[in-house]
Amino acid sequence: MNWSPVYLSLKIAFYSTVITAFIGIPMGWLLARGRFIGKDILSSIVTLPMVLPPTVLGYYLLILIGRQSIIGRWLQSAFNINLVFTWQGAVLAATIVSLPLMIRGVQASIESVDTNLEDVARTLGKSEWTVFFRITLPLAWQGIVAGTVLAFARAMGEFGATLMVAGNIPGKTQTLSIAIYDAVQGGNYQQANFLVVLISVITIISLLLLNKFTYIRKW
Amino acid sequence: MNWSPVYLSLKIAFYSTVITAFIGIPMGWLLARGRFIGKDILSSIVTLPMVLPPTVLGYYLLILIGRQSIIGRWLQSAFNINLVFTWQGAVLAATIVSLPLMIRGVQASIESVDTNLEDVARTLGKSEWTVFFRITLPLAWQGIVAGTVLAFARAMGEFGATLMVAGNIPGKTQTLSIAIYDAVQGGNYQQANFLVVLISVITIISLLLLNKFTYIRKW
Amino acid sequence: MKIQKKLDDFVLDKEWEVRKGEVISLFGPSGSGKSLSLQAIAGLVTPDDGYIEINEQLIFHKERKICVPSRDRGIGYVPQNYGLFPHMKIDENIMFGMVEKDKNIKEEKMMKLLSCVGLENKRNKYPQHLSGGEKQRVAIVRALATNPKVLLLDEPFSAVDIPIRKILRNEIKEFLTRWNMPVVLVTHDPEDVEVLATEVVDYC
Amino acid sequence: MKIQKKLDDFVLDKEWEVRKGEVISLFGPSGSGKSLSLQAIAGLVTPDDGYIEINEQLIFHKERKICVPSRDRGIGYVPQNYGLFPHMKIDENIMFGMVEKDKNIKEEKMMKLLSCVGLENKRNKYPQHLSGGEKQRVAIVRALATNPKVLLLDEPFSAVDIPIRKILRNEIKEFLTRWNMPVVLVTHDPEDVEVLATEVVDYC
Amino acid sequence: SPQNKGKQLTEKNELHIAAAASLRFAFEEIGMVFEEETNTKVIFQFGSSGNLAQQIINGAPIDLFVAADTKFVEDLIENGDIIEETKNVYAIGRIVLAVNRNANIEATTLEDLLSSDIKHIALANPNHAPYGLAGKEALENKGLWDLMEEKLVYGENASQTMQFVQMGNAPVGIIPLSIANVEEIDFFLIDEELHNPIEQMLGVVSHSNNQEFAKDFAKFVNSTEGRIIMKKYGFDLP
Ligand SMILES: Nc1ncnc2c1ncn2[C@@H]1O[C@H](COP(=O)(O)OP(=O)(O)OP(=O)(O)O)[C@@H](O)[C@H]1O
Ligand SMILES: Nc1ncnc2c1ncn2[C@@H]1O[C@H](COP(=O)(O)OP(=O)(O)OP(=O)(O)O)[C@@H](O)[C@H]1O
Ligand code: MOO
Ligand SMILES: [Mg+2]
Ligand SMILES: [Mg+2]
Repeated sequence: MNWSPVYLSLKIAFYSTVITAFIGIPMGWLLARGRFIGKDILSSIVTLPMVLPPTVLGYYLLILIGRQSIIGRWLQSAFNINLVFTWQGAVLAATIVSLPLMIRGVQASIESVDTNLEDVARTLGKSEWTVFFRITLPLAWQGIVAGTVLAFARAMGEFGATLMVAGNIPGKTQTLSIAIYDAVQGGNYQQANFLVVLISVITIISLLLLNKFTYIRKW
Repeated sequence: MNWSPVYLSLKIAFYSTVITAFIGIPMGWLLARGRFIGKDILSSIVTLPMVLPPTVLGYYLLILIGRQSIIGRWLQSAFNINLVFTWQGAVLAATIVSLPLMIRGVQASIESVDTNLEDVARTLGKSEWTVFFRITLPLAWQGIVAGTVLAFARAMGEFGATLMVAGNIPGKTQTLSIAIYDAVQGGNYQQANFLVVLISVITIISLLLLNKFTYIRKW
Repeated sequence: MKIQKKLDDFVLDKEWEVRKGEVISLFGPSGSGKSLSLQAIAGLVTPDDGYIEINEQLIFHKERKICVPSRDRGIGYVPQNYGLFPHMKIDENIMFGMVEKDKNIKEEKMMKLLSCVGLENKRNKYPQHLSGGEKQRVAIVRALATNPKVLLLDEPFSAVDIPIRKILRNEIKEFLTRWNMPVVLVTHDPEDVEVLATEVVDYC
Repeated sequence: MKIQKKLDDFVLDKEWEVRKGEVISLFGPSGSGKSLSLQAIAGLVTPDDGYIEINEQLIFHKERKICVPSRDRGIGYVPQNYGLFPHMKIDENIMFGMVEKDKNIKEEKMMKLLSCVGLENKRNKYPQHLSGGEKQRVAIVRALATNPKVLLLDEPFSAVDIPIRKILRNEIKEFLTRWNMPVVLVTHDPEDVEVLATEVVDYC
Repeated sequence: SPQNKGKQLTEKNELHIAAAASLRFAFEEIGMVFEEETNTKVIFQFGSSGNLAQQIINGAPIDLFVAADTKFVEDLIENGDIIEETKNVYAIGRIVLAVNRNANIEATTLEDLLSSDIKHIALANPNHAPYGLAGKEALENKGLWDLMEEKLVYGENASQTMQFVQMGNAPVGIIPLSIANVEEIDFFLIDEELHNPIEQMLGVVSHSNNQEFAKDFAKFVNSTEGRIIMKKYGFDLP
């Protein structure tokens, strides 16, 4: 049995989740607590990748970062970076697809934090920074964990956009999802069965753990 | 320009959303209000299709309803129904993929309905049935609409599972998502551009409408 | 009646009676099981033991395995915060529970009840546009519209300011004497007890 | 001080003063802008006009465009429902706002404050395990731990039962006289005003 | 009964053809002519031959299978999914080295692919696309396979492989001659001695209820008219 799609998917999902958290937590906070014009529109834009078909996202990415696009050419000539057909491209696709889940999760959980508590921390002499890291973040913890897990799962399973942007290179961009598709296409049901059972077990265990975990951590 | 993928996707998403609503609303209610053993586990199972890769779902469907499976053979011999590689198969795939969104949406919005109001309706002589349709449902309305729209969008965009279960038959199972993939494969960028722009515009408009709509309808 | 109910970390065990024209007051601090008692009478929670009897009719009896469902108990229940349906207008709220089939008869009855509490002109409003006192009156009238055998009021004044409380208290007092119906009143305000109750059950 | 604030459907326009040893009470019905006034003083909302001065120092002045941020105002604020941080133990709550650098000094100060209110043995508890009165005392002590120039109390008794209210009221009275600090107290209970206030601002 | 299988799946006047991706351009033209002459409707589904074979095994509503090799059709015959009498080698394909015109790459032979300027080489997945297998054989015969494997990008089928080169995301690739003639691509024939002949076989699906119609189309491909078109797209004919 070939394990490389499993490792690869884990790697891609890991990187994309880290990036997603770095973008998603501030964005979620902004949408929950920020007051600015165009918030409604930003909120809609952020939801877009959740409702657009993955192949549409893949197509956008392809014409945005592809060899013949301006960005793609610039990346190529300035940094010698080519995202198409690389695992970094798969990370990009997974990040875009899972970002809305993260942002929505963070937003909802920050919105559920009592602003009174943040206000009190301010009157106790704390900066916005401290308020965020000592009050808001710890109190929104559960929702953020849930959002992260969902984003990770979504990244693990990404198929359509990845297939278009990163292709199907065994050991390089052939993620679990794509490997299963590939195995079925080639009539290799043994490999398909192996991967499908494996990912199902992993997913079920993570879901059950998540349930337990979010129940334990409450005050 | 070939519009048939658009019609087809709308048709598939429509049917799948109707089925999703019929299953999802009772299930959401059960998870929100029901008290039974195994609720935790049911809740996890229901989330599964949201976190499993679409190709895994496609694979399960294939071995469940395919011609070589017991169910598939029975459907074939008893009713002469073949789901694999038909638009009905695409509806099935879209339904399974979008069901968790519907159930979660309904569950959350029913949970947010004050149980006191339901209790009062009971003391006013109403049956559980009436309580649900006259109190719970109208009060959970917004969340249910939002869940339905998300489920519809998810069904519209389904790619991985559909590709595996329903294939890529123009006019029959070639949905928008798959048509874009196919057009790009064939180097037919004109068709790809047309479809991508069309679906983007439709999606953005629906999102903005949804935002407006859910703001208007509150008491 | 006699109720026993065990919850996770709470045990309720009370026994008392109420008769026509009486206003019995369940008085005690927060968390002492007052609301729980009303919910048990209304059939919204099932006691672990004991019995509940209305007009000589058993509606709950543990040993005899009697448990009439909430909708058939004929009990008027006004929960904390009134429980008006926010998506129905005042008239719809009131007519919701009526058993009469004829639309006109229902309308007529509804208008009579509304005029009793001086709210005829609010019939087309939604609950959110009423003041606390108005909401309360609508909630009571809605319960009465089903011709209940007993009226349960859960902390009717807890959501309103102290000055307004006094006014509402007197209003309700007058109202209750007019209707002459057994009433169970839950409160943790001693003044409520003093002004309204004919009898007190202590939940301390 | 003088505050003007326009909200969607509400205009606040008040002017008053408070001095050391005084307990000024903002008294009025729900929605009259009492909490809003406190929030303006604490720097949590920005008034549309007017000024706020503490100890001869302007912390807000519309025309002169002065608006000191909340964290530099030196104001002790105890919101409705106390606002204790649920994820911190009592001692962590109290030490959270202290400016002292040294851990030991902070601990010492915290213990002194806790013993002032007789809660030394609760230092390792989480707020949810305290009673309403205990929570209130912790919230006040937490505000005092930052050595504020004025203490703002928003409806300190609204969440507790009437019998317990009386006890807490007396407790706080004693406490405030001991500390001798200007206090602004928001309430809609006339009894609070009677027992505690040295001066009243009417928000009716 | 096999005759009954999939009865309501395809309508009588609609022909469903599963065709190898390498036939995309040729069959789109043939299909148009055929539709005009017979006043019918032909619906093509293009994919890798292996992928299409899997779909037929799973009961996809397909009347005619037009593969890019003989193996997949023979396998299906053995499986009972294709009617043995209808099998027919209708064309022989060629592979080319395709180079994107804007990629600034000088490559005309397979050896040129060793250049370090070339980061990606597109090849149809040899596991289920016969043209990919032919490309693999050619590279192996030249002793280049092991050196190149790192650079290979697998297309799902022949036409996606072409698209990788066309868009320039892979500057070069090995693709069928039949779909190489597009604006963005320069192409160079690969010696046919380097790989097994790409004999392409078609066959009527046994669970089809449109078998006569399917045979008509197969006949048309082998007709003079069909052969002219096939030739135009670079197929050798048997
Ligand atoms: N569904 C439930 N499950 C477990 N415990 C409950 C439930 N409902 C109420 N309780 C507990 O039962 C006890 C009595 O609650 P109840 O609501 O009857 O108090 P109460 O006397 O009405 O107080 P209050 O004045 O706050 O309304 C409380 O300790 C409460 O936490
Ligand atoms: N952020 C806000 N935006 C708009 N209106 C607000 C906001 N906060 C408060 N209000 C309104 O301002 C008015 C004054 O509110 P405030 O909370 O100061 O009342 P209060 O006197 O403290 O009443 P209570 O006794 O109910 O606490 C109310 O009408 C309230 O609805
Ligand atoms: O079956 Mo193909 O034409 O090699 O993709
Ligand atoms: Mg209660
Ligand atoms: Mg207030």
